[in-house]
Amino acid sequence: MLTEPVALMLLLSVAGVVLNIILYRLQSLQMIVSFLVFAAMLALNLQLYGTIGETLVLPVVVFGQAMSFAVSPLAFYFTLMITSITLLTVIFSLESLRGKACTQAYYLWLFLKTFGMLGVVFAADLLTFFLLWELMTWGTFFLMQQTGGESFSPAKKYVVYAVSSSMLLFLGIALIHAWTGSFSFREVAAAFPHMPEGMMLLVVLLMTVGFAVESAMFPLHAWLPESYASTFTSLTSYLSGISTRMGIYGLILLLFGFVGHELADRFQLIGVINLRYIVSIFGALTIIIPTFTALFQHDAKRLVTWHGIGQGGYMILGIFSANALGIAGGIFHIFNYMTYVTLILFSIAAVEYRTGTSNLNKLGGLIKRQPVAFLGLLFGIIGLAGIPPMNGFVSKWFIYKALITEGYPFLAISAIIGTLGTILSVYKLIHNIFLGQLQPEYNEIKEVPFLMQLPIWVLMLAVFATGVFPGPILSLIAEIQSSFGLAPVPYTMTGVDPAAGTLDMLVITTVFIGGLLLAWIVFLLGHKRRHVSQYQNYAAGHFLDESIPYNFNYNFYTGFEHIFNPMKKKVIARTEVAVSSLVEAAGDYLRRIYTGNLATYAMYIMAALVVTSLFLKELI
Amino acid sequence: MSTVLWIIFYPIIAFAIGVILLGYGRKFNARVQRRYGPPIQQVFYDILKLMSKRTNISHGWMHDTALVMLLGGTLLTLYFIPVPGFDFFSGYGDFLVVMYILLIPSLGMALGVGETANPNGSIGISRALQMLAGYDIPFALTFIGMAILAGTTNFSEIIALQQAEGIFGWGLMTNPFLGVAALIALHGMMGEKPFEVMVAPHEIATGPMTEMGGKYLGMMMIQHALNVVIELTIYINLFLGGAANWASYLVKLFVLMTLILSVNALFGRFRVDDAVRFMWKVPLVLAVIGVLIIIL
Amino acid sequence: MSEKLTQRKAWDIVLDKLTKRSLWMLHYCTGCGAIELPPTMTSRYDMERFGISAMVTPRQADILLITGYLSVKTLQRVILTYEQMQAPKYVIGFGSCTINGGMYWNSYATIKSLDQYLPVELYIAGCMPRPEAIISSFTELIDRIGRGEANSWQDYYDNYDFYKKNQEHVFGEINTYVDIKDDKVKFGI
Amino acid sequence: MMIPLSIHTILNIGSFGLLVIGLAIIFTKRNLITMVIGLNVADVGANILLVNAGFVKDGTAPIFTTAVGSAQAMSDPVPQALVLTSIVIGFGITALALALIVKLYRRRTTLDVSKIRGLKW
Amino acid sequence: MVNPIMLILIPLLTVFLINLVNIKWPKFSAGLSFLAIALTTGMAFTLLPEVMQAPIEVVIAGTKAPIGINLLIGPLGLMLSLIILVTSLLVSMYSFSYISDERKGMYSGLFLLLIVGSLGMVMTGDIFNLFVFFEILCISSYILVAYQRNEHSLEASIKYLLLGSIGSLFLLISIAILYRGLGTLNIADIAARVGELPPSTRIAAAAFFTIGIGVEAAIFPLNSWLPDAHSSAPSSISAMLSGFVIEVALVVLIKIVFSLFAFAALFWLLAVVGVVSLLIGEFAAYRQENIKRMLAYSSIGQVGLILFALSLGTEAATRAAFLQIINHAAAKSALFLVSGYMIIRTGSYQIADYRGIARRMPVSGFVFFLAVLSLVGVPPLFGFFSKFSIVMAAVSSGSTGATVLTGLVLLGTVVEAAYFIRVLQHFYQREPAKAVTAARSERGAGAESSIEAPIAAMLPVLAFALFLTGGVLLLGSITGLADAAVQDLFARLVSVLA
Repeated sequence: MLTEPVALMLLLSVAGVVLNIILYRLQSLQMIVSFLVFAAMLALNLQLYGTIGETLVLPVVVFGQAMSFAVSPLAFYFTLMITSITLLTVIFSLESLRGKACTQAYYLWLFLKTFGMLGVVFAADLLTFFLLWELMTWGTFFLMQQTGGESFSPAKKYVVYAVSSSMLLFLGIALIHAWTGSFSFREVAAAFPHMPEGMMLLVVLLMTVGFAVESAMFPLHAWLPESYASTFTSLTSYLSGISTRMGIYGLILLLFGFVGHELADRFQLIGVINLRYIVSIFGALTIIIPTFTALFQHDAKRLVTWHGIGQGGYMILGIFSANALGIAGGIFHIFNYMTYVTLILFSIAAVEYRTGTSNLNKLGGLIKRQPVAFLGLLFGIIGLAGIPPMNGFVSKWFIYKALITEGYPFLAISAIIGTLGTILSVYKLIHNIFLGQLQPEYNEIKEVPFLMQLPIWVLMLAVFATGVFPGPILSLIAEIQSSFGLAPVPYTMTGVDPAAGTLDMLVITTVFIGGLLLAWIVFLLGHKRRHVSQYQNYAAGHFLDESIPYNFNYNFYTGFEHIFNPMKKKVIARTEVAVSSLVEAAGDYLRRIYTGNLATYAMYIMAALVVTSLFLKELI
Repeated sequence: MSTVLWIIFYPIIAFAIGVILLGYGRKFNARVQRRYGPPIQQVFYDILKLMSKRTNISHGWMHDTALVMLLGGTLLTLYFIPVPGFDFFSGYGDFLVVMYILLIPSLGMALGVGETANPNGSIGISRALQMLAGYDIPFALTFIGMAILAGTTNFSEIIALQQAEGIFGWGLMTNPFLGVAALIALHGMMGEKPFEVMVAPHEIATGPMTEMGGKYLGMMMIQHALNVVIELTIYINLFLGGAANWASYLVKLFVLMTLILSVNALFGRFRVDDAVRFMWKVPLVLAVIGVLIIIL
Repeated sequence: MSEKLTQRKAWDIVLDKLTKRSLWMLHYCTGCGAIELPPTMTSRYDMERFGISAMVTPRQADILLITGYLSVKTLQRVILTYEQMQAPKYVIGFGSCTINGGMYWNSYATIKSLDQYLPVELYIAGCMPRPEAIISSFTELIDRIGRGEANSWQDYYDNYDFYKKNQEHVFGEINTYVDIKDDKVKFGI
Repeated sequence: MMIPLSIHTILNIGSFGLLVIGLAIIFTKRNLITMVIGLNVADVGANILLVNAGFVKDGTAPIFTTAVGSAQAMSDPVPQALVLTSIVIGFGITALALALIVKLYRRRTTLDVSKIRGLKW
Repeated sequence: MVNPIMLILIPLLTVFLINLVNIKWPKFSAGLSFLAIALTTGMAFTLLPEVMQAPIEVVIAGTKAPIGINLLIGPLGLMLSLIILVTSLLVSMYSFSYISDERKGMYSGLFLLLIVGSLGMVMTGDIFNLFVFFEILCISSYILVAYQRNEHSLEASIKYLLLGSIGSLFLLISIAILYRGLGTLNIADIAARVGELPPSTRIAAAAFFTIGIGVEAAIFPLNSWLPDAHSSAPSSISAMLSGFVIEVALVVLIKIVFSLFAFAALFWLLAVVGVVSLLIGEFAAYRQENIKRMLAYSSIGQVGLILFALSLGTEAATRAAFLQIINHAAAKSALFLVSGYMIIRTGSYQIADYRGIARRMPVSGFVFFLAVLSLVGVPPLFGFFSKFSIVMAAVSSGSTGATVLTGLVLLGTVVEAAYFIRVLQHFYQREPAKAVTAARSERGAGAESSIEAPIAAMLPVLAFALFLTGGVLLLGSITGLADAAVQDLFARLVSVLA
């Protein structure tokens, strides 16, 4: 039993934790061991495909429930992402974190977090799921504060959000257990429709909100940007690439695994407005508001993390669209998002590795010094913005198409608005880092070492290849859909079946390449060109040199700031402040009960006596 | 065989039409200002001159690549929009695809301009992108509205549906709100006054084109010529019933161009935030009304 | 000059015939003469008839129109601007000031003859010249291009040392980040 | 009308009275020593209540001597034993309290509980 | 076969012995008390298999119940005894180095008396004996709270003493009422005949009893002495007081309520009061700057949680409450013990002065971290399982009220996590506080050197930490014991009076 890939993967991640504790002081050994273990896990993960449908029951019985794990297509899909992205993160960190202080615990928490995520994904009963879910969220918390100092306060914010969400899930799971008498997914799913309507709604609400916090759905997203942006950039990519998406995993599980579409539509409020639609509206807000917030960020990492929130909205829109294409798009978008956001953040990390900053107002012109990072970022942002031929476009197209087919024009337009906002902010990102004038202090920097380039190249390939040939991933998604009893997406190797829609990425890419060739010929028709210094530049006759900052990147979208500034009410931030001051005030007032005056204390005792007697007398 | 011939010659035909349209635009403008104006083929001379410049400067490889991306992306878009006699690719990518491949040229240009390291260029791009967000939202909403109305996102099918019912089947007739909204958005998309703040020669030295000279500017002008055709054709396909033959296609092109030029000739320039506000107030509200009419 | 004229290939001749119809002008308004340009552009004289239109950056321009006297300081800018233009490019001296200093002949701060510093294709005499004169000079330029004679810009590449010496004589060394001699080799001028 | 007052009733009333008085002292007085006295008074009340629980009317001392007949006629001895323990405990607590008060008084020079509020909230 | 009475007798006799030894060789008193506790602990463990079979009844002075005084040690009593003994064993080990002044003998004696009182309370089958042991427990803890003899500890001790005495008084009144009505002191006997009492008498007895013992069990609003006493006592004593004393009182209260006063209304009252107590404790702790006060308020919260679980009155909830008692004993003791040396090293109680301390006291910091996570309920630590089972049991009880209260409990957990994490992050900050930089251990000098507590003090703390992490592996046997204790408790519950 222990030779099954599932068991081996879980064991390996635990072994990683243990090994890292043992090797706490030996950083280089830690690195090598972690790399080897994660590589082994990826290899095992590939074998996992053959074992889909098998279950593993551990001999550990807690509260009458043996901890059980199962390999479903969805689990395979997620573990594939988890292990591959973790391996890439480790490879990237090998170089980027070498010799940095306070990284002893880095791999430790990475393993713990990976263990938690794998466990959550494999879990076949709610108890295992919740236990590992908790472990995972705490793993996230520890990963967030690897850089110390400034990362502590946002990490604390995360804990408050995460613990709140866990508690909601906890209550939901407890209620499910109380009403169905079981933890096992299968039995719960079977018994779920027989719960009373009100209880069902309560459970669904509790769990949806719980998962919404973890997937950073508006308006519960405020914990994410700061906390992700203040840790190491390689971790920012890991966290926003896959960690946030565990919330989406939970939502998929809840919606398709337990509730099912028919049931979800039963919660009608007014006409078409059912629970699904309400969640979708929040999904749409999740797209628009964070995306436009990202527009005005001055830090590359923070900008990308805001997009991390926004992209989650697409997944929610897709998954909740009740359309085979849309669901497939939503699930596919998780993978795509992971590839390109990791790519973007690795590129930013490469820049940060050399320049030591990710402040968008201080960089510029690095394309001449770090072309690989530039290419990585370019591929990444094309994916993020959802422009063909990168993979982000394919999944977004599925979602738009599904929303239009289902007749939700306003959800569809919000998805498109999000895309436009994304284009604006990613252009700012690439422009302020790589384009414009090179700052004199970065004149001498070099491209990052090969080990850091490798993940960037791999991800570039992935972003492009899955964009042109989405078929292999879509086949997996079709399996996932079938496993939940949904209609599978009608896919072909390069797009969708013509009966369901018009998309053939291979043709588009071929025509695009043809167009590029034609344009290249036109370009060659002209005379030679000469690369000139950046200081040979039009400045209305002014002589430029190094001492003159001749760059436009501060307040890049001034016009929009004029439009949006009056709208920035900071409702969420103010609510957070209000809640925290409420807790503080409550604490302050409640502790005044303990006045320090003995006479008052004595009165409390007397009062308690009287109240107890009266209460007992009245109620007996 | 004719397919191959079309594929080879279609860009050239479209380019010729674009050049004529642009020249017509300049002539039209001159006549409004009571000038004689340049010859109608003037744009062709300009492009030829720019392409034949003896020296060219570039600020780096992205600057070069950008132009290729700009023109290549435009050619890609061109192929995916059906015109009479040419409808080979619309079965592989619907107008959702077109909407996004339309962004490739913008992105390419933005990247290249960024590398020229000229603040005027960056400001121009910043404005262009803000304008993009301004006009594309109402435009996309009209797209979606038409798609829901037609029950398909495929260009050819939409054209076929409109043509089936004659002039009263045109999108502009069946849903005038969407048609008008899209027309205003189209105006912004063409970058004509009052929405030409991204170029604004008098304040930011033609913005994106500041550092573009010689063949770089030439390629941008070629792209511009093609783009005019693309944008007008999209509108024709969605709202003016497509075109059954080349004659009606050309008539529609010139009528639409004239409409836009007449507005262009009369206006000054909006500031970018005003332009965006306008776009989000008038056409967007019209589009929302149009969509509400469709879904309710 | 006539040598080069005969060297034109057939393709070049055709090209010259066509491209002469498109001349973009960057007018450097240093003196009072600039006031004559608006009438030249607008409906009375309408220079766009000839395909001539005003441009704002040197990258796009073919003609550098110097409208008036040049002080030592503005000359530096003019040279920078000129070097940023793409060949073929034509300098037109506008008014007496560019020819011999005009009314500023005695000034310590202006230069007298523009062709010491830049290769001037045409001068327009007068203080100041009327739009008719400007149009006339433009048509002359167009004709010359058509004939393949407007090759003054090559002189700057050929005799760069001469111009450089005169420039440095006036204001010392400036850095325009343009290497004319290398350009000559690179672009084969 | 005369109410026949048995010793039992008097003790009962007395014990409750002492309890109430003692508690009233504790709850109303601010002086620590007074509060300890109140505690003692209440303690006495509780003790009397307890010892009174073993009251047998006309009972004898619970000592098996030859003169006595049945055990039923004796007072219940258990409460008396309990009260002894209780008194000892009360004594201990009082002594401890007073010792602590002395120590505290040396440091704070006050016995007013509303002023001894070094620890609060 | 060990006579259970030895569990009480050995420590009690050692107290006298220590007082004798202390005259000549004060050094040995601590060792002596440690040995006594170790011996007792060993004996308690040997009793385990037997008690699991059937409760042992010990007859004292040759008279059988209901007339004679007896000890009744069932699984419940033994489980609590084990908690008491193991905790005190580790704490006494910690005290070797922690209590370094010349009054060691007195400390050790009182320490043992505290244990005697607690053990007696859980083992006795006689309600007046309960009172006597209760008083032993109280008096020894009053003195121990005042042990440091400074202003704060004296004040705390006085407050504790007066409030505790009022509680004892009420307890005595309750006993008197019961004895008047039934003429017996044996709990089992009373339980059998409690129906004979008129309802008003029963209510009075219940009210006085609940309030009386509630003072020691730190039920809101009777817990006003707790933050003062727990924060002013020596840390080792705080660990004991928080670790098991409150819980012992609480379990005894619930035991008596189960046997004698099983009113549904009382259960509900206690459940609500438990949740209120939890919320007040957590919210008040949120605003504390003094580390020991914060831990004390957290104890109020935890006790509220335990009370809530106990008064739900279902077997699952009670079992969960026992698990939580175990978790709290280990975690809170560890926290108090760790903070004890932090206070010694930095000379400050303020959390602000501990910034970056975990880098100079790594083991302490790590244990603090584990204990905090266990209290908050993070898997795979022990606390997760106890909290999990409480919530599961509460929700499974099926009533809407319990579910709502569970929601409030979970809210309390969020607040708890928030303030504990704040402290933890403070410990792990990069830039140390002035007090931390200035701190010196008795061994080495220098700002960079470790100022970790001595090994003798760290071993027990590590043992607690080990239990919190490895306790999960023992979960099966612990649950088994807890199950037996639940059966023991529920055997006393005849029927709940609606």
